[in-house]
Amino acid sequence: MAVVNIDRVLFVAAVLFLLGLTGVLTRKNILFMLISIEIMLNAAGLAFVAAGSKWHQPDGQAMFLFILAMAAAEVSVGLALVMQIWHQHKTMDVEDLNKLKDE
Amino acid sequence: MILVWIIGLLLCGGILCWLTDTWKAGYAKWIALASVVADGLIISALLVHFVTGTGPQAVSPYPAPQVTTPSAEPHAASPHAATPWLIDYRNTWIPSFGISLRLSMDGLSLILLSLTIFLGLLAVLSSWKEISERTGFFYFNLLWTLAGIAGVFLATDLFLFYFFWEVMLVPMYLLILIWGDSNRRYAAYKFFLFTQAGGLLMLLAILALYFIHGRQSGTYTFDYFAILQSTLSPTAARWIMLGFLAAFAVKLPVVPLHNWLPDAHSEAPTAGSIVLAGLLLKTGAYGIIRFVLPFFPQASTAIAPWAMLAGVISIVYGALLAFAQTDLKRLIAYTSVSHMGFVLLGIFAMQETAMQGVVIQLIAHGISTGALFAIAGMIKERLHTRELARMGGLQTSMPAMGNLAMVFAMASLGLPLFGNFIAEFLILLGAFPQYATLVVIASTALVFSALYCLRMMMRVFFGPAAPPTITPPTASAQQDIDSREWIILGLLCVGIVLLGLYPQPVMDLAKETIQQLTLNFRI
Amino acid sequence: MNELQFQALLPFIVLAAASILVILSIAFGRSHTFIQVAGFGMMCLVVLAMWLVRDALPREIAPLLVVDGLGALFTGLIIFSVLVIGLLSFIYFEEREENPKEYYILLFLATLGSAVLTISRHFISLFIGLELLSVSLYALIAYLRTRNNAVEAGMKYLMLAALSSAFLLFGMALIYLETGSMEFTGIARGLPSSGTPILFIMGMGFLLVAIGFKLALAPFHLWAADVYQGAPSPVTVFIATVSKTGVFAVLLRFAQAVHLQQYPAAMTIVVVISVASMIVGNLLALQQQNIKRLLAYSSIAHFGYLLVAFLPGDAAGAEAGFFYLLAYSITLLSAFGVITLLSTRQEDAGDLSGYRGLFWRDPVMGAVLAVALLSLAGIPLTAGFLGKFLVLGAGIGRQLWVPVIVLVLTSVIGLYFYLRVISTLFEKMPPAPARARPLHPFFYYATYAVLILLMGLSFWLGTFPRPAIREIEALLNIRLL
Amino acid sequence: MNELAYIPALPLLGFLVLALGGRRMSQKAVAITGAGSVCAAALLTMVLCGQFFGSGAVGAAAGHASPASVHYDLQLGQWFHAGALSISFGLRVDSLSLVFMFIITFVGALIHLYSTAFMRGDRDYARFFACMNLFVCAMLILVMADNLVLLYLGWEGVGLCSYLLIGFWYDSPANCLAANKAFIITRIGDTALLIGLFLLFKELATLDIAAILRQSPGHFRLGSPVITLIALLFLAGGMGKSAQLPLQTWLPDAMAGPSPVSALIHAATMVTAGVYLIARMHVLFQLSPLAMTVTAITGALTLLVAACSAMVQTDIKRILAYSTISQIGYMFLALGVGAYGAAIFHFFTHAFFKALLFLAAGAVIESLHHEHNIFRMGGLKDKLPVVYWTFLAGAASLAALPLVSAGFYSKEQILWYAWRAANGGTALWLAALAGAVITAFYSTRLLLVVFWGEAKTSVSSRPGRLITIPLIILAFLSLTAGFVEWPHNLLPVHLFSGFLQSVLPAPATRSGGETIGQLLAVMATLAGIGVGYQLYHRQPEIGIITRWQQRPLAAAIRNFLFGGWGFDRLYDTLFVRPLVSITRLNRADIFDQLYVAVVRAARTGHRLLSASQNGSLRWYAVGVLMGILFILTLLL
Repeated sequence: MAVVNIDRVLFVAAVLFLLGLTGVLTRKNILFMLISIEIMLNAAGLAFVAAGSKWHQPDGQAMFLFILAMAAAEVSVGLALVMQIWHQHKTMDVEDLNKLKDE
Repeated sequence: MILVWIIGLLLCGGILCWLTDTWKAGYAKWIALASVVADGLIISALLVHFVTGTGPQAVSPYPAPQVTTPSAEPHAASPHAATPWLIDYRNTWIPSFGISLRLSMDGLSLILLSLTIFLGLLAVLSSWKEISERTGFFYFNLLWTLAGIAGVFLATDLFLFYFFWEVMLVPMYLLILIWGDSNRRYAAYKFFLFTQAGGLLMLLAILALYFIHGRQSGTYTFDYFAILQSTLSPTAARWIMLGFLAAFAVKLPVVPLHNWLPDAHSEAPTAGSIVLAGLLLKTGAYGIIRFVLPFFPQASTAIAPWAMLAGVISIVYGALLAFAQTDLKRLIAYTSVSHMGFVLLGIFAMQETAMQGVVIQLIAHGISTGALFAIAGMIKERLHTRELARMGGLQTSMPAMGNLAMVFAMASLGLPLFGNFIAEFLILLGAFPQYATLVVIASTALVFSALYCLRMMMRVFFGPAAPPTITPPTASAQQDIDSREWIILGLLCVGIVLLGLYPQPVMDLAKETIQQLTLNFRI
Repeated sequence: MNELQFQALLPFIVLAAASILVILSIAFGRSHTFIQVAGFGMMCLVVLAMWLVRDALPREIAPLLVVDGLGALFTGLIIFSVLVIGLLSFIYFEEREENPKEYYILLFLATLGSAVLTISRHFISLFIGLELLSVSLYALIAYLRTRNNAVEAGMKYLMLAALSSAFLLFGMALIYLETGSMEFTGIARGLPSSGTPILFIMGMGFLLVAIGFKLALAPFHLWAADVYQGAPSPVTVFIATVSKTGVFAVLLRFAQAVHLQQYPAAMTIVVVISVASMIVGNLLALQQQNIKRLLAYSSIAHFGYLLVAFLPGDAAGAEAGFFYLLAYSITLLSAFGVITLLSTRQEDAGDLSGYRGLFWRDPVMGAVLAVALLSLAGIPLTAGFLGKFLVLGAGIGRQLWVPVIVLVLTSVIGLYFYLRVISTLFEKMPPAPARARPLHPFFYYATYAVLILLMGLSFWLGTFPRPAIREIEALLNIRLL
Repeated sequence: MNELAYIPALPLLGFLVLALGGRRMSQKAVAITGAGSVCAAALLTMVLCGQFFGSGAVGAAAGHASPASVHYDLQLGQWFHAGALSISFGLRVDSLSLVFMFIITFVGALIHLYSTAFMRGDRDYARFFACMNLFVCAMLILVMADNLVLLYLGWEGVGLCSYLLIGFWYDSPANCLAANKAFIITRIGDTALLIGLFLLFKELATLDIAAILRQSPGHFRLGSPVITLIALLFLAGGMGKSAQLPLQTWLPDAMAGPSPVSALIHAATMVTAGVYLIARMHVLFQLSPLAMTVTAITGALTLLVAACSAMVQTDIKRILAYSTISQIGYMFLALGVGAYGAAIFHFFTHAFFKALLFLAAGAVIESLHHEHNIFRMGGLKDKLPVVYWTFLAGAASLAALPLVSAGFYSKEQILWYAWRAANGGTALWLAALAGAVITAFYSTRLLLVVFWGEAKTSVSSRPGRLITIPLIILAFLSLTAGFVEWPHNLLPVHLFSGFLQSVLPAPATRSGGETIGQLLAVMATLAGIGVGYQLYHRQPEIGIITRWQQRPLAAAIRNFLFGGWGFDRLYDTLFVRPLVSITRLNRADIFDQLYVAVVRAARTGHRLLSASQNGSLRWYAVGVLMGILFILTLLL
């Protein structure tokens, strides 16, 4: 297999990660926030893969699988909550979720 | 073992009070009285034994293989010389940290212990009628406070000392919080926060000492007598001493750390005020005598002038504020600030005569101020006020109380015949040779104390009675003190006069300790 | 995997089995009570298992897990907490007219996750444990969908937790990238002897971020109050005790493995975080009127204190840390127990005004809560005092003056709001609101009994800690070198 | 020699009985206990005197006995000892103490008898006698103490009693204020005395009087600053108690107390405690010429100032109060010039006639239903003959009427010493002389205005026998008491000085000019009397006074003198007002602000942080990010 330059991959991962982060910070819609978080997780996964290939170990890929699984679980719960929110507040805007705060 | 009994009795008594009260009201006070009296008997037995009896058989509490470090630390000297310790009890507690359950008693502790029980008894008596609701819990707190104080006077394991030091706070806090006066919450917070802040700093100091000693000797222990042997670098000594002083200065209290005192004293119920003024303040002084001076001779000699200055400031400042107060209990509270200033002055004079004076002052102040608070409480029961403006002319309606109040007022302005005079005289006399100026300033307090005491007497007992529009004349407002109050005040009166006419036994009891102490400070 | 290792893992397997058992019993339509009892039984089994395998320790289940004294200790604490929480949960959920059964699945899963954390010695196991914990927590927090903004709380926790785990993963990736190993010990080995590479440091930073988030340390504490308030009381106390215990355990193990204390940079971070947490937590709680939020803030501060014990990274530190956690858990359990008992169907008993004169209305609960608060404030006779004492000792032993001094000063501030609550308890009694007689007297009084037990335990630890400390020391010494 | 102990013990017993059981005893019983105890003490003292004379003190009078002073010692036991300090309850009686004891118990007994009638029907009859007894006890301790601490005990004790008795009728605030004033001003002096004690102890390491007197000549250089300081501090103590300039302001107000109190405490005994102290400690003063001079000057000034004020007072008791101050001034003058014997002699006579005057004044006031203003009296000569004649005797003695009055002998001696003693001088002498004139003048004025002229107020009651008998006894004594000591150029009778010489050295004198001095003194007295007679009796000339009253300057002077030279106002503005206002300002305790500030800071911190908990998820995310950036910056 062709040797990929680790740094580049890492760079890509970092870019992805930051993109996701900005997404989380900028979007108001809960769904999009969830998606951005997925992106971040995948970025991390990518980094793992890169690292694994750097050391010629399977661990990186293994970790990636775990990440996928976990992301799936997370999103499922997340979506359930989103539905609840939609039922109760009829909105997707996080800014409406501020019943809980200091007086 | 008997020492454990003394404390245990109070603790158990307290719990009993609480439990019995839940199903049979009215028993609590009797149980409280019983347990205090029982303690009183034990103590008086001890007193008889050690004062009149064969005299102190010294038990040497020092670790068997004596490490006499040939160091600049003088207190490593003569531990084998006639030790002042009368009783020593030790038992393991948390060996893994070198924490042992160790109680030792020397003359000083014995004196203060007897004071504790004496005032405790009067505190119980004086709240006999005053406390009508939740009596059980009240006496529980009262007895536990007493137990904590007794523990503080006996503990010779630093951890144990701190433990008791804190144990006496919470019940006291509750006493103020629950049975206090109108502004009780504020007062209770203030009291707790001030003392706790000081206490935590002391905890730091204790731990630091623990580790330093451990590093030196290899054995990590909180034992007082072991740590007494360790040598500190000057800087370390200074900081650690400041840690201890922080706690004790707050308790004493020293201006400007005194602000908790007026509020706490004036808001607390009578018993609370008596215990606060009579006993809690003493723990501060005791701490300095027992720990600060022996642990840090150099450091404390270095700080002595400043400490004495602080003492003098407290004396004058407290007196001036007392003069200005319009609230009877606040007035008395500020007099405590002034009187405890004398204690600080005397302690740091580091001189036998002055130190003897300090011991007397601790007791005398406990009695006289306690009595004044008791009287203030009786007045409050009758007139339902603490405001001087709403009193006056009480001598007509209650001459007996008036005369007794006069006695204690005179005592607290340092008239001869009363213990306070002996104390202040000895303190000033002892401190005079080195610190003439400070003493001269302090002596002005004699005039100031006359100012506030006479003002108090005039406003409360003399002059025309307050017009009924201000204080509605009730039936209770007219009656003179009853037999119970007679007992309380009478006992105090006898005590203070005895102390004034025949202080020698007390001084002899404290002698050993004090000489041991001043040994380190021979100039 | 030989059977010795299997033995060593037995408790955890039982724990896993517990949730499966619950699933099955739901499938067979068993009652809430049955599930409760079964769960209780399972937890007892776990304890039993731990007792049985105590000689098999320490065992390494390469490469993911290692079951040693530290793990056993923390797992024990976790199980203990869960036992109490399970009991609390029963009346809480039963009286909330929800369908409570699935709750236990999640509860036990979360517990498993936290337990796995305590024995993990590998990034993967760490990750699995952590996510097992978090994902079930998302659901647990939002479990009572319709009551006091549970969903909002759940959502907030989910978002932020996911965010933090993203950082965690990225950090792990970076470390892996640098060291070529995901085992804690391997990481230490994989490092170049001279100088620490930048990526590794960054990875460390990200890791700390995630840990800090889980432990709700400043500046990652913002979620805590809202989640504590929104979550059902039993879940809140679960977050406060169980999850944090697990995370702290893994932090401890990780630090010991990679000798974290050797990196001054990392240490400065920890110091800063702990100092910040103490200050922020105590100040935030200062005038808080909602007791759940107040406890949230106080927990921020308390984990700040805990870090002081973590800083030295020596045996004394670990010991102090564990004891502190123990005391803290006991205290919080009793406090939240009272809250649970006082909660009404409509909402949790959050507002302080509801506690006015509690001591006179219901002396037992009043006393329990008061003692709990005193213990949090670190007043002698209570476990909290000894915990604080040990922590201070650990700190001073290493001359960590800055955090120690801050600890002292902030705990004076802290004292203020604990006293505020206590004085509320002792206020003159208003006309007591008539409380509906308990639906399930047995569980109700069982809870009562447990609360009293906890109070007694707190006193016992505070006055005669000798046996406990001996045990802790013994267990902490059971480790692979 | 155990009777010694009983002398103070008896009044003490009386006090205890009255204090504990007084309110349940009948007035008769109270009177018997109160007066009886003191009378018994008086008898004991007489016995003691007898023994004393027997034991050859009089032999000393003839001059051939050894100067080693005759004295009785009695140790009642240890009081307390700490370190180097050791204090015992020790009594030591020598001729000096004996003189004082005699006056205290004897005059005290008479006054007690008087009071039994005078105070009859008072609500607090028992309390009165309790305090009186306590006073006698304390005063006896003061003069019998063999160490300074015990002396100080008595010293403060008498202060206490004076406070209690001035404020005896406590329901009027004025009385309480007067009492407080008296106590506090004397306390200032006491404090000085105490500091003196400390200093002395620092120097000599003992507070035993005999030891001090023995050691100090060896220990201190003549006129060394230390000894001067000590002497001045003692002097200050004396000033406070004996109402000398500048601490004299309390005595006139002290007249708020019942007349017997004024007679016993504020005329005969307590106010002379200062005299006793200085005489007792004369060795220290001898060592410090400066202190001596200061004492003399103080005395001279005081006697003038007070005498001038006495001239214009209208309240009968205030007149007597000022005259007391001035007479004690004479004693201080004598002490200052080293004529200790003369000072004590004057104290001796003064005790009789001033007590007499006060008691008589009390009788007058009583019978004119509490009228104090002399200008509303008058014409009592025939209505109260006994009071009049006794008062006449007293006044004559006060004015030092030559030869026939005791006052003459004592005062003449002082005048002469002031002029001729080694450290006396013309200035002092002239001052004393002027004082004599004024004294004579105001005594005449007092007598004439009160007893002559026509009646202005009707007499309500006549004094009973219990009141008149003490008056008569005292009157007799105040005429004859002087005969024990004659000017040596007239008669070689020196019983008194002989009696004292064993304790108090006679001053070195420059001989000559006795006769001149005596003549001048006599003339001074007669002049004063004459002027008084002119102004206040010869009816037409009474106009002079009124005409003076019109003159603004004269009026101003008169008011100035009337107000006691404005000392009260001065102190009020200098000390009292500032103190009060400062304390009022700081009533709320400035230091509280410190902690208020801390609390406020914490609250602010809480508010700021609490603002960050705004419930917005995105904000929280930003928070997390901030944290991360922060950490990374820390790392990199």
